[in-house]
Amino acid sequence: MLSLEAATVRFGKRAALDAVDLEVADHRIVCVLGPSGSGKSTLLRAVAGLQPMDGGRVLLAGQDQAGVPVHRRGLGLMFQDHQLFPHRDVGANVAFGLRMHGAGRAESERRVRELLELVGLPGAERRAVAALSGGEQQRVALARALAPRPRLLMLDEPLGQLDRSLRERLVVELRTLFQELGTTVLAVTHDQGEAFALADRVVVMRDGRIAQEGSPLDVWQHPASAFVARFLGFDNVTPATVTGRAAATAWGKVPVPEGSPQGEVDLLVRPAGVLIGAPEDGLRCTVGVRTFRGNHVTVRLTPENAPVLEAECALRDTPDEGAVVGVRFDEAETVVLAGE
Amino acid sequence: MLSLEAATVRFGKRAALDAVDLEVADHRIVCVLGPSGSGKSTLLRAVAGLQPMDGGRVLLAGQDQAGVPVHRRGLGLMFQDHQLFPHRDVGANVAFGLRMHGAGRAESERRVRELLELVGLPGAERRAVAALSGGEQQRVALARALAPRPRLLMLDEPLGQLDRSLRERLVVELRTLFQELGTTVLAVTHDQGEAFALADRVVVMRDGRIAQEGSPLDVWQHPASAFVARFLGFDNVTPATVTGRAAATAWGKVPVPEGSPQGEVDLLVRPAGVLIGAPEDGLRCTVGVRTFRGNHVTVRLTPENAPVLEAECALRDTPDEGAVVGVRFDEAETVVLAGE
Amino acid sequence: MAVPVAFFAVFFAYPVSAIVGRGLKTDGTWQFGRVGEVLTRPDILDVLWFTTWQALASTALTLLIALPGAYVFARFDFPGKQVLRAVVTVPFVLPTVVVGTAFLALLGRGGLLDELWGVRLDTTVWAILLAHVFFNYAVVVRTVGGLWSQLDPRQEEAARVLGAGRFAAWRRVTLPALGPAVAAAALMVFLFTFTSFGVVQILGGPAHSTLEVEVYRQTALLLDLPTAAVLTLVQFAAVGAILAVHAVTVRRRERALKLVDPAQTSRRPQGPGQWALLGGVLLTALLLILLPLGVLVERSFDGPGGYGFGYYEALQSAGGSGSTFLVPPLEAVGNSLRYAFIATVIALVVGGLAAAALTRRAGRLVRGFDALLMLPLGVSAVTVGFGFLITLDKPPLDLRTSWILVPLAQALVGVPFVVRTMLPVLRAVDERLREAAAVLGASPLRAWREVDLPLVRRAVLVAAGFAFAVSLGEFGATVFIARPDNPTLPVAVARLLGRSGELNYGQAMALSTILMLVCAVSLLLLERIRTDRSGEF
Amino acid sequence: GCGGSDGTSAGSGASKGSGSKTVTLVTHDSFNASEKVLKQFTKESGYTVELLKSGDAGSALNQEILTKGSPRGDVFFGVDNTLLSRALDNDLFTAYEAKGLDRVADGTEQDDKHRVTPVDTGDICVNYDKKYFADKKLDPPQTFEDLIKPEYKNLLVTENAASSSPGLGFLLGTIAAQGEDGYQDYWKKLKANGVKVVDGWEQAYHEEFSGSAAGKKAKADRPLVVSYASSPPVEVLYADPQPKEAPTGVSTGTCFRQTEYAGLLNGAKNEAGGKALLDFLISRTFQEDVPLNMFVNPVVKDAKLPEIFTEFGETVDKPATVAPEKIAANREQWVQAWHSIAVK
Ligand SMILES: Nc1ncnc2c1ncn2[C@@H]1O[C@H](COP(=O)(O)OP(=O)(O)OP(=O)(O)O)[C@@H](O)[C@H]1O
Ligand SMILES: Nc1ncnc2c1ncn2[C@@H]1O[C@H](COP(=O)(O)OP(=O)(O)OP(=O)(O)O)[C@@H](O)[C@H]1O
Ligand SMILES: Cc1ncc(C[n+]2csc(CCO)c2C)c(N)n1
Ligand SMILES: [Mg+2]
Ligand SMILES: [Mg+2]
Repeated sequence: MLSLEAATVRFGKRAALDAVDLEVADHRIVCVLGPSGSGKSTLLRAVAGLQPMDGGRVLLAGQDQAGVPVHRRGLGLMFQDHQLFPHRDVGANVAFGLRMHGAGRAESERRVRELLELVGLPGAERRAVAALSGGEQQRVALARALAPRPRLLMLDEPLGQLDRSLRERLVVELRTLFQELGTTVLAVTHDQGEAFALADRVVVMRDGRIAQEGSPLDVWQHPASAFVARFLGFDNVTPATVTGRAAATAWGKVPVPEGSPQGEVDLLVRPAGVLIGAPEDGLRCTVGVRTFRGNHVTVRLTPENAPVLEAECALRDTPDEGAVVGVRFDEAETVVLAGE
Repeated sequence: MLSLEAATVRFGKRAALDAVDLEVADHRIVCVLGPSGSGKSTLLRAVAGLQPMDGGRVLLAGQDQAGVPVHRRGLGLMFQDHQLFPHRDVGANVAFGLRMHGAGRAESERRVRELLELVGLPGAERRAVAALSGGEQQRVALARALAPRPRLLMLDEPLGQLDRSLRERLVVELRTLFQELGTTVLAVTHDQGEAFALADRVVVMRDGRIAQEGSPLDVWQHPASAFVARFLGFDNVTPATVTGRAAATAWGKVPVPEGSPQGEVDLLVRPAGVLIGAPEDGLRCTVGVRTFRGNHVTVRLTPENAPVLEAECALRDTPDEGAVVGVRFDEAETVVLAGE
Repeated sequence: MAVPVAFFAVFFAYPVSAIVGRGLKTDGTWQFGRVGEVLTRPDILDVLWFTTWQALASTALTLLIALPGAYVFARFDFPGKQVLRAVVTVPFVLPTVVVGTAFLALLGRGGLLDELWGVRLDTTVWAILLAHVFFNYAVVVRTVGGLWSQLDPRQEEAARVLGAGRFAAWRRVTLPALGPAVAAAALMVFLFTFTSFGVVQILGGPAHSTLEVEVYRQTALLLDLPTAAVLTLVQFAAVGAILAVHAVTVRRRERALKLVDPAQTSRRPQGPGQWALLGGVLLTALLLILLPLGVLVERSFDGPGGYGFGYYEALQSAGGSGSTFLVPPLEAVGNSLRYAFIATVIALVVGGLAAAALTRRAGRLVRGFDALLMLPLGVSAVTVGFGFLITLDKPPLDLRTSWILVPLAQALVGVPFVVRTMLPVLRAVDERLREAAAVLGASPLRAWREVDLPLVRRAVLVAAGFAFAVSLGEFGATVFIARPDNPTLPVAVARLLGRSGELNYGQAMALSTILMLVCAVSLLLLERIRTDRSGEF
Repeated sequence: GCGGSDGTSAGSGASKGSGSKTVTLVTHDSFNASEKVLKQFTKESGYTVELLKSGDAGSALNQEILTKGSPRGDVFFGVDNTLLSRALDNDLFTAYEAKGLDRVADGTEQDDKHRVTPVDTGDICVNYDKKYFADKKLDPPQTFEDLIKPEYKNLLVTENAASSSPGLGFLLGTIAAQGEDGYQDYWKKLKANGVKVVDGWEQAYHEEFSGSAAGKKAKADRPLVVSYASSPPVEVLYADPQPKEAPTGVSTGTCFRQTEYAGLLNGAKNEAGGKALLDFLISRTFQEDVPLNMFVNPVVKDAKLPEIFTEFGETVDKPATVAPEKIAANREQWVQAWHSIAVK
């Protein structure tokens, strides 16, 4: 469906997109992740033709899109800041794309009703967009982008302002919808749960480049670099020297899975792989801040003369703050990261 | 610091705030949660004096604020859609509140530099706000709201557009900052992790009313109603009849903790409390969609003749899709909900 | 862009340069020496100085008085708002002689101030300044108010929660956003007052004179084209300088703004402060605009036998007198409306195209064109009229005796209005909205129609209102060209005033009242025109 | 069409070839004639008159000068003796001796080549408010000399000679009466006696002159104004009900005579029609129509004045005049000198 070849966009000296190559197959849902300012929105804008490129090509269904005006590319884009039309009511905003594609009045009214129901705003057709809450505006923007059923739909943080339960419902329904329609989707999100729930593939961006690309499970289980690991929220990353099945780190010897790369590398220990036991049993640490995370608790552990460790444990196993504990590592939860 | 007495705001017939009573003690950090459109932003706007109230009172430090103009209330508000000043560059946006409070040029330059560093945008002073990415704009808005160090700071989804690692760092730093300064904070968020990490207390809103209020742990462990439970993302909620230590539900008998309310109630079983075993061992279920959630996997289990169950298990314990398993329930993870 | 350029080339640049060229060229050689000669005449320097400073003072005073009005009209709802907005525009169409009358009645001998405090302002500069405010109040209220009502009030709220008081928030957040509109309004007011003619003569007395008067005298009375040409060039230079200042200040301020639906931003005033502001603005409008207009209305009813419709009846019978002097007033209304309608359409088409082109393009050439569009406001009607005579004399453009010249000349004044009221709004439209339309399948033209047009709808209506009012009230060019059998209302008023006799004067007042009514009603109807609001499905 | 709703004005005069049945009369804004009289002309000559009014007298003439050689019409009417030289120097007109030219009053013919034909005469004179002088038991002034007497201090209002035609006329009158050497002195005295100068006739008459209906409403306080000799009968004509006596009078010793001329334009498309029109302009039918339409006097001796003129108007016996060439040569200089005395 979509392929980018060495797509480059520069603002002044800085490159917001730096020779990005990307392939998105038909009917796939691809999520773009990356820190704030890494070029995610710029990527979508470049594909849409809204952002002139300083180099490279955008191909849609094999066709070079250079010179094809935005409205002829047959794609949809939901903007990060919505950009609802202030002078139109909710219904007219959603119906806009349908009108542009020559839909009839009855047809378009029906679609608008359906879509507003989908996003949880049934009957909101005649409301003024300025009188909507932030999340309601986001949902109208989503409905507007969905309405014309573009072959390639790009969503820039489509659910960012919604609460978890609504978001989870929408993720499921959108996935079903996209599968039904065979829509190809390129979605920016900063919510990893969303990315995992929605995406067939994820693309992690860093400073205008693609840092890693793969299936969600893949990326999660095998972050390609310390950057990706840290970005995914893993803080237990440390330089290590791997020899065979063991890695020498600041936390002592850590077992690593079979077949891990050898030598000077970065090592990741997932919090779930930090096992808390008796003080005499392993690396001695003092228990620091405990953060309650819904189902689990993460605990900050401070070893002597080594970087802080983060551990995850069930509510009832949580050690007391200030207690001294011993830490061992679970080989299954350690990952040797290919160097940067 | 802040108290609301029967605060009411109506838009047309609908009440966006419906006789809300709320107390926020000095130096506390309170997070407001609630579905989209439940009145969170309206609450903040009413406190700030931006939204005329149809009833009730707002008191700050015991003083009724009726008739006190916005800029004399000594509070700060970060808007959900930022509202950066397009005519000013980043530095001037952040410095605005300082200038309004008569800070000198050197002093204000120093603070701006500090704050931009805090939000991860060092040296961005002279950039135009229109040339910032969405998350960068949000961070500038946050810095702008922090700059004048108001006694009561209200933040409307302050970190919603940021990626997880940045958000986690900021949550920690903001908490430290607020503790240092003794700022009272009222923050809207839809991210539960953020609420739990940041808040001393959380307030869950529903349709303009407060559905539950309490410490994060409290709310999580004892949701007050099926609504709150569902809102927090728990889907295993079912009507039940409690007799002694057991509840009769569609899933069969479920053990409940000691001292649970008796009679016709709603019952919540947390996913972690759904224990998967051999098929002959408990409620027979078929394994459905498995969703990878980073550290864990949630599994949808379909019993015969009963609502779907959600279970959470570790990656290596996850059953295969389509397998038939037996389910038991962990008493410690069930909660009897007081009726609506 | 081609249409407006052609329009201006043919109907402005060519005629004006021809007449100026004729003045400066003797026997085929340019006589630039004339410039120095005229410019060293002390009386001309006096006139130049007076013209400039009174225009600056008038502009400042108008802004001072009218900006609160713009705020009130943009942000408050109150009964009669639409009617009042139409009424404050009425002065715009009135012949200056008639306005002079009204102002003398208030500021002169036996006027309100004279009776109350024994103060007479006629023949002082104050009378001139106040009359200029009277004329141009609506320019500021409408051009600035149009944008103001679409500004997102949350911007100001953001400033308030950061500790800015009401005024500080306005000055630091709203004013910069309004900057281009304020500058546009100020520019127009400046140009009008810089070229003010009748007001200065009547209220200031013969001792006060503007460049415009000199140009008129030299051209129309003395046919001293060389002097007139130099003076026209001087006007050009002054106007050009102002345009340059305008361009520089505005360019720095133009930013995409978050525009909102104006229906969402206005509400009833709240609290004593806002009520006081509303009261103050209404009182100002009452004293400054309604009262002078009221004098005219009063006089139109004040017949020899007490109050009544005597003069209006006389107007009717005048139609049957069988002279070429008067036509029935209804016919004059019809003529005026027809001319004004055509002129408005021309101005909207030419100005709209120009504004659209100017929004999207930048560069020196475009900026130069932008400035050229404003020049008609700074050039005497006589210059343009005489220019027409010597240029539009060959087929297919032998339009010298054609009625179309009237709306063409009027449109020339209307176009700057259209451009200046539309541009600030168009330039404030966030490009991303157009992008949103494009990704939803709208071609650039369609996006303009669907996004820009609804957002500038207000500005277009304001512009159309002004173009219409200007045409309705235009006298300087119309009187040259209008056929005697179809005079417009101002021409008919002037004819009546040119005669002694009570009935003539009374009828002139009655006709002026009709003119005001026609203007107010037209503007009200115009405001009722609503392009699609909620959008067709 | 929009503007030209009736058939007669559908096209432009210039586009009509000779042999056309339309003759275009270019004139100024104050021109007026009865429809009946114009129809009469059509009946007699077969030509329809198309009118083209273009501004006040000065600008109408100047427009003709600018379009010299390719005129917009056939006949121009409305050049007066203060402007005549300019028209003649610019070679605007073709000589034509209109039929019946022998009947015009003596001294009105100014061009022996007959390039222009006199059509009407009018007098610019000081008017006075009868009631004021009756109340004050004061005789109204009659001559230029009277106006500088102390009993008439602060009573006179006149117009700007630089831009207003009666203002210029009055100045020329004082020059004729006081001489080119004496008029400056005279104006200094007039100024010392409180003459007020306003910009235009409308303002002087309607705002400052206590004798006019409008002036009364405006609480005007000047009982003397520079206006026309025909103003009093007009006051009567346009009053309802008609008074028995005119409210204002004319100081017959302060008059300056204006004569208005018409001429056949050089390059006229319809010369024959133009000639017929010139003949018609001094015919009795037209001449007797002149007073009630333009409020000036016919120029031919055999035209009868309407009753309202004879009854309420006053005849001016010895009006002041200045030769057109002299006016043309000195006008600007006179006006400038006047301006620095009377206005500054
Ligand atoms: N100006 C307004 N006019 C009419 N209704 C409004 C207005 N502002 C908000 N509302 C309505 O009031 C309700 C509460 O809005 P509010 O903005 O407080 O929601 P919220 O809790 O902040 O939601 P979100 O999480 O989506 O931002 C919503 O249903 C919204 O549509
Ligand atoms: N118009 C512009 N001019 C200059 N720099 C820009 C412009 N637009 C974006 N940038 C810069 O380019 C970089 C990438 O921006 P982009 O909007 O693509 O980020 P993003 O990945 O979408 O971030 P976020 O998650 O914060 O929205 C940022 O550093 C931003 O500041
Ligand atoms: C000082 C001043 N005088 C007159 C007008 C009225 N007016 C509005 S548009 C226009 C030009 C029409 O040719 C005129 C004269 C004004 N606004 N300002
Ligand atoms: Mg972005
Ligand atoms: Mg909100």
